[in-house]
Amino acid sequence: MSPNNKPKVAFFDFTCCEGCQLTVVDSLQKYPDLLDAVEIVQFREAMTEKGEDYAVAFIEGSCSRLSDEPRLKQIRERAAVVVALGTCAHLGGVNALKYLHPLVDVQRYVYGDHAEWFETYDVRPIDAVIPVDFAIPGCPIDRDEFIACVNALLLGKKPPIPDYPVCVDCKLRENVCLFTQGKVCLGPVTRAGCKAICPTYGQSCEACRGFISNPNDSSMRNVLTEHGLDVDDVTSIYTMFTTYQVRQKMMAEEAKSK
Amino acid sequence: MIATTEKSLAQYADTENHLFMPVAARITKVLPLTALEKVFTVQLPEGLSLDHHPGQFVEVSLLGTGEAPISISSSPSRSNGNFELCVRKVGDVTQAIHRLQPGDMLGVRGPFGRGFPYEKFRGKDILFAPGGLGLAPLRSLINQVLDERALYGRVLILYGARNPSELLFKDELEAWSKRDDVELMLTVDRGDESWKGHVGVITTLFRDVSIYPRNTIAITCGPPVMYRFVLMELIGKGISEGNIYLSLERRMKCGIGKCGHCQINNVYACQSGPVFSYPEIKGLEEAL
Amino acid sequence: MTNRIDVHHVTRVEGHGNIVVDIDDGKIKECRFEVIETPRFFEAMLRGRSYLEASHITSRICGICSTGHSTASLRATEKALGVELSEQTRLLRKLTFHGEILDSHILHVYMLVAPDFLGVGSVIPLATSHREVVLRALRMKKLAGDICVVVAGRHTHPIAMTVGGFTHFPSAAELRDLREQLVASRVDVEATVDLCAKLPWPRFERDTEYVSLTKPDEYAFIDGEIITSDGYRLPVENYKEVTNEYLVPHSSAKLTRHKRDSLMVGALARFNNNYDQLHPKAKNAAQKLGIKPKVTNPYLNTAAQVVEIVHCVEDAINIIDQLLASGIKPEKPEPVNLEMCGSDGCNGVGAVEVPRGILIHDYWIGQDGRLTSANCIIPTNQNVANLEADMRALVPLIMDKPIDAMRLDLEMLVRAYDPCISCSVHVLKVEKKPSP
Amino acid sequence: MTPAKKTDDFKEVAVSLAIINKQDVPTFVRNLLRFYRVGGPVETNGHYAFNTIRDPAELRLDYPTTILPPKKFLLPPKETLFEFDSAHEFKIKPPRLEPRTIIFGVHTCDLHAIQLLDHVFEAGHPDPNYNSRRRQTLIVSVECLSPCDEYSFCKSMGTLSADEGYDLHLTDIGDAYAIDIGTDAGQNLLEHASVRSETPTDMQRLNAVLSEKWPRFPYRLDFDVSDLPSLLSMSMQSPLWNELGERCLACASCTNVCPTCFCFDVRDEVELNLTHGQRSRVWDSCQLDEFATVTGGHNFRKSRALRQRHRFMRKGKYILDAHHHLGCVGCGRCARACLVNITPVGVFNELYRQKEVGGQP
Ligand SMILES: Cc1cc2nc3c(=O)[nH]c(=O)nc-3n(C[C@H](O)[C@H](O)[C@H](O)COP(=O)(O)OP(=O)(O)OC[C@H]3O[C@@H](n4cnc5c(N)ncnc54)[C@H](O)[C@@H]3O)c2cc1C
Ligand code: SF4
Ligand code: SF4
Ligand code: SF4
Repeated sequence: MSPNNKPKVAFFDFTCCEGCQLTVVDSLQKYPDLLDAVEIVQFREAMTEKGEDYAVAFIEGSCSRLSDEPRLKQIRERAAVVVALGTCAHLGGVNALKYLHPLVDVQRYVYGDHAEWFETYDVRPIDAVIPVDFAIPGCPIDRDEFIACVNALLLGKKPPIPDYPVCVDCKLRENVCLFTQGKVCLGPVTRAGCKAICPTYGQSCEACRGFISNPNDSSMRNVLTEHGLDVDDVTSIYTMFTTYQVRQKMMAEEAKSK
Repeated sequence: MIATTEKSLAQYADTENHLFMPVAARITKVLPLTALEKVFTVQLPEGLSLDHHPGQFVEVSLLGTGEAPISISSSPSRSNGNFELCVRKVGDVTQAIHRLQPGDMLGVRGPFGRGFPYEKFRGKDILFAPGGLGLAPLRSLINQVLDERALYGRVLILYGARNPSELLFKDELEAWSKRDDVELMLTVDRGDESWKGHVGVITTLFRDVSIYPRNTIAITCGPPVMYRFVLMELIGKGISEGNIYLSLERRMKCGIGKCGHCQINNVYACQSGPVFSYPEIKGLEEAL
Repeated sequence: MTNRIDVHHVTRVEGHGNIVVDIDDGKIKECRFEVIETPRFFEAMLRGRSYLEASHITSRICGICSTGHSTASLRATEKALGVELSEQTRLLRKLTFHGEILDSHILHVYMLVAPDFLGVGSVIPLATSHREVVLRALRMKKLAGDICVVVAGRHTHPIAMTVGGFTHFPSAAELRDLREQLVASRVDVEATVDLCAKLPWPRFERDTEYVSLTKPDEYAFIDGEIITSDGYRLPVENYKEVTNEYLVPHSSAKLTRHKRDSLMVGALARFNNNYDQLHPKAKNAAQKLGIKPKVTNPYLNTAAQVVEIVHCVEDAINIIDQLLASGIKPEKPEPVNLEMCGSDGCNGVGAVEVPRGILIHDYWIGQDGRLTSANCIIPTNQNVANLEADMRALVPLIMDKPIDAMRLDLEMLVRAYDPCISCSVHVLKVEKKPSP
Repeated sequence: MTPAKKTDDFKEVAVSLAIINKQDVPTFVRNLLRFYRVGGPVETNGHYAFNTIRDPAELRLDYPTTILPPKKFLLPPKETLFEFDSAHEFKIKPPRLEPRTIIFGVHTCDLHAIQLLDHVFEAGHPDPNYNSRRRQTLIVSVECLSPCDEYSFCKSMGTLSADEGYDLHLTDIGDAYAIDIGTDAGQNLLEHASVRSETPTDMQRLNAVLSEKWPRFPYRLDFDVSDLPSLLSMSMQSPLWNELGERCLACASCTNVCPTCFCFDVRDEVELNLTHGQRSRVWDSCQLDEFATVTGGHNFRKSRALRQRHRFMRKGKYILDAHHHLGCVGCGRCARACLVNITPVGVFNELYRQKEVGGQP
């Protein structure tokens, strides 16, 4: 805590679109008190000042190269609390989609013959590099949930990230289920907290917030197939944001079967 | 707002539409027991009394943090206008309670649930078998019984904890062990250098006790895994099922039989329990 | 005198960039702007994904212009698959696009540029010293965001936009409410113009080739042709003639050039090329700000953004009026016909003007509805070479200043370009492959 | 118009009736809007929801069913239990009183559900929050003349009609509604309406409508509903629960849309200044992992199979035992909402079949 008793917080970004930091800036529209509740000492997207003394570090973005690791470790050493902000930091997010193709192939495809100029390695969520105290999920994060998490930090509580599926919120919003409109949806296995915003706006939930801790995957897959998806489609929808997790799981299963 | 003549907290809540609104009570004393547990002595505002039964619980809250059901650990016989809560720090509310100091306020609702029908125990031998934090609710009854000691037969306490440092109320254990009208046996799952006593899970204590089953009431409370094993021992000793009482833990939100979390099949633990006689729950699939 | 200016991780820009200027004995040895954002390989990630997912994936290229990426992506797909859009879809797309332009420009003007003129490091101290200004910025930004929320669900990573139309429609009540707020915001818009009219823009002129989209009937944001201030005009499908992407080792972004060594895209280019089509109120604002085409001072890119703020607010009001007049219909998205693709797959190029300039998505889609190749050209890349040229021209003029002042001038120049670096490291595929 | 039946006078059997022409309903509602918050079925995005009515034209009394039941006006998905001004000093304020409300257009299944809720919240410790809201609420129900869709099974559950629980009850008799006046409060509402006394033709039409409607509704349970509690008590060990557990997604849609589910969670929220805030209750579901989990991770209903069993036991037995009303009113909402086709009719009939085949389910 700083002398004025406000916790010092810092924001850092790695490989991402910076939409989550932008959402933090936008949260000020509804919660101007945020600036009175915490002291922001570093936020590259919005400020020049750089303080290196902080208690809470919000990290946005995935780790996508070896040279990012020391910086992450340094943040971990300095901060009492490290929060993964948004899907890229939390799960790897869309950045991990490139796993679907072998890495070298991807590099060549984009950089042609100069691939070796640009360092990259298997994209990973932040907690694959340093211990993370908790994650605020979402691509992008939900501003109300972000504030609720800051609030919990101030109170010394666990952040109020739900462990129930998106369908709960979707029903409370009285949406017509997408499955009855001839579409598909990952709501039943995805962690809620986004107010079921995608189904509410007529699009399938793509699991940007990751899965609940105890999803019924096989039943979900059956439902998707019954609604006309083939195996490729199911893989496709399951991997939009969670390629890293799906791949980890596959590798673990492979290792187990050996 | 609060009447000057003494009124029970429960009456107050009912008449003032205060069912969900906690009454602010003051902490007068904080006594650390172990690394995880502390005992808080709490005083209700003037004019209100708790009027509880041993085995009942209160909903304790900190505004902004939340609410948690906590057993009343002191006995009605020692109320003195105060009551005691033994709180283990495990999550949001309990951690926040642990940060409180004497003089701080704490929200209280209750007392809730059905306690022990201890009037019925009079003239009987009583065997207490608490495990771990299970001593907190049983202590209320133990001290009640000890304060009217003459009304009961033998008092046996078989108490088990995971290791010596997790034994609760060590001072009282010490005092009980010195009384010749209390038979206290302690055990720990894992001992340490200084531990000279019994080592093993609580059920291993039963081998060494002889009781007169027809006149014995047995009472147990502890972690979920414990009940089945203790019950086997008790029934093995010949204690009739109707003389066995258990205090059960469940998730709870309201304390008044509405929120649904504490349901054991068709029974609300917060209303019909947390204290049950064994026959009452024997037919309930979800009880143990 | 030896001076080296190394600004690592330029702040108050979207994404990561370094400025490196090395001056030895009054001579410039080095002068570069390095894009150091981690490469992201979006084009490669798109391969094999369904055409329906493309806009959801590419919106994640950039949180600031995600509506722009979505729109460019949808246009590429729609052109490839021959999808015709309804008038309502066009209007709704334009409306939410305006929301994003406003959001981004307001962020840039108030939170990223204004602190420089007010001598502070960020908008945070302004919250105390210039509370009214900050509140106004937040108010305007909220309205911009609300436009996107009403039309597409959210600004960053819009939801309701899909190939051929929308999956959700605003109600008339929501639109009326937006309109009211837009009308009320004219006061804030005017205050913004007045504030910027007073700012002491640094003096610096360097002519370059200004490149933008253009349309016969409106100030172009979505679709149109490519036009340059040097008199070239070409269909967007020929974008490569203009962009000529090339790689340099110090930057993970790809650079572009046309006929000259560099070119400039963005608000200033649009202003220079399409001035006539601005809303009359926007032209008035330009007059107040003291700019008219052709503006060759890159610092004035920010002033051109202010002009566009006026234009977008007024045009948004017009669009809402049109939508309300015809009534919102819950149209099903236009169907696609994958058969059309043939065995070679089909190709479409979507071009839009995002806040920072022309954005192009170029897709090949196979008969199975999956992308076989993709190419994205991002505006910041197009500007990097121009920015470096500006820096080389500027440094001799400011060489005598103390190093801190020099650094500030250079940082301000970078910020004037409003570079969106996270976008720019998308990276391009060198050649187009028809599907096998 | 015959005089209103007195709520406290059980002997009087004469039904008090009035007739309102359909074209006069909007004016009635408009008049009510001056004094009440009116909730009723409106069309939103191609389906129906009970919403607060702003314009009488929105009210759609011919709606088939809604995703959420009208319960949301009495037990809102999120409800303030109390507010506090200073967390440390325990300055607590009771929740703000909500406006007087009329729920318009309640189907009889939902009416039965509300009667159950009334009992639940009155029994034992009366719930001050529910009760104060309930006292502020009047109910105008409508008679169902054809099934909502293939999912409803109200006839099997005995909820296809209701003779109490409403203040006014409307039956569509063509170009008018016959209004059954249930209470004095209902009678008073009619002061805002232009109604007339019933004519013999009205009565004929009413009788015809009411007798013609029954055959339109199928019985969907294969046994009589009075056997449901005993069937369930014999079914604790049925293999069906495990089958359901494998399919169930534990998405809680079934309980969230149910008019009789009332379990809740309690949460505290506080503003960033950490002083002002509120404690609220929010709908919870026994189908979710956390529902019966205590700190330390022990879950008393860990498997989805046990949770489904608990749900159906509550619906068909536990709630009846405790509150004298069945916990399922046959509205079919959960069946409509379930992605893996777990439905009360399917489950109950399967248990019955197992019992018939095996003697024991
Ligand atoms: C009848 C009864 C008596 C109890 N007596 C005591 C006691 O004397 N001393 C003591 O330390 N603990 C006691 N407990 C357990 C205590 O209630 C929980 O440890 C406490 O609720 C955890 O809350 P938390 O906020 O600290 O933890 P978190 O993990 O943050 O809990 C989150 C929420 O889950 C619910 N919850 C989690 N675990 C339990 C639980 N075991 N019981 C009820 N709700 C739970 C609560 O609603 C809580 O608010 C008792 C529980 C019951 C049911
Ligand atoms: S639309 Fe998706 S989130 Fe909503 S209920 Fe259906 S499956 Fe669940
Ligand atoms: S609905 Fe699904 S994809 Fe959409 S924001 Fe929520 S979790 Fe993410
Ligand atoms: S269990 Fe299903 S059918 Fe029965 S009342 Fe609830 S939602 Fe309706």
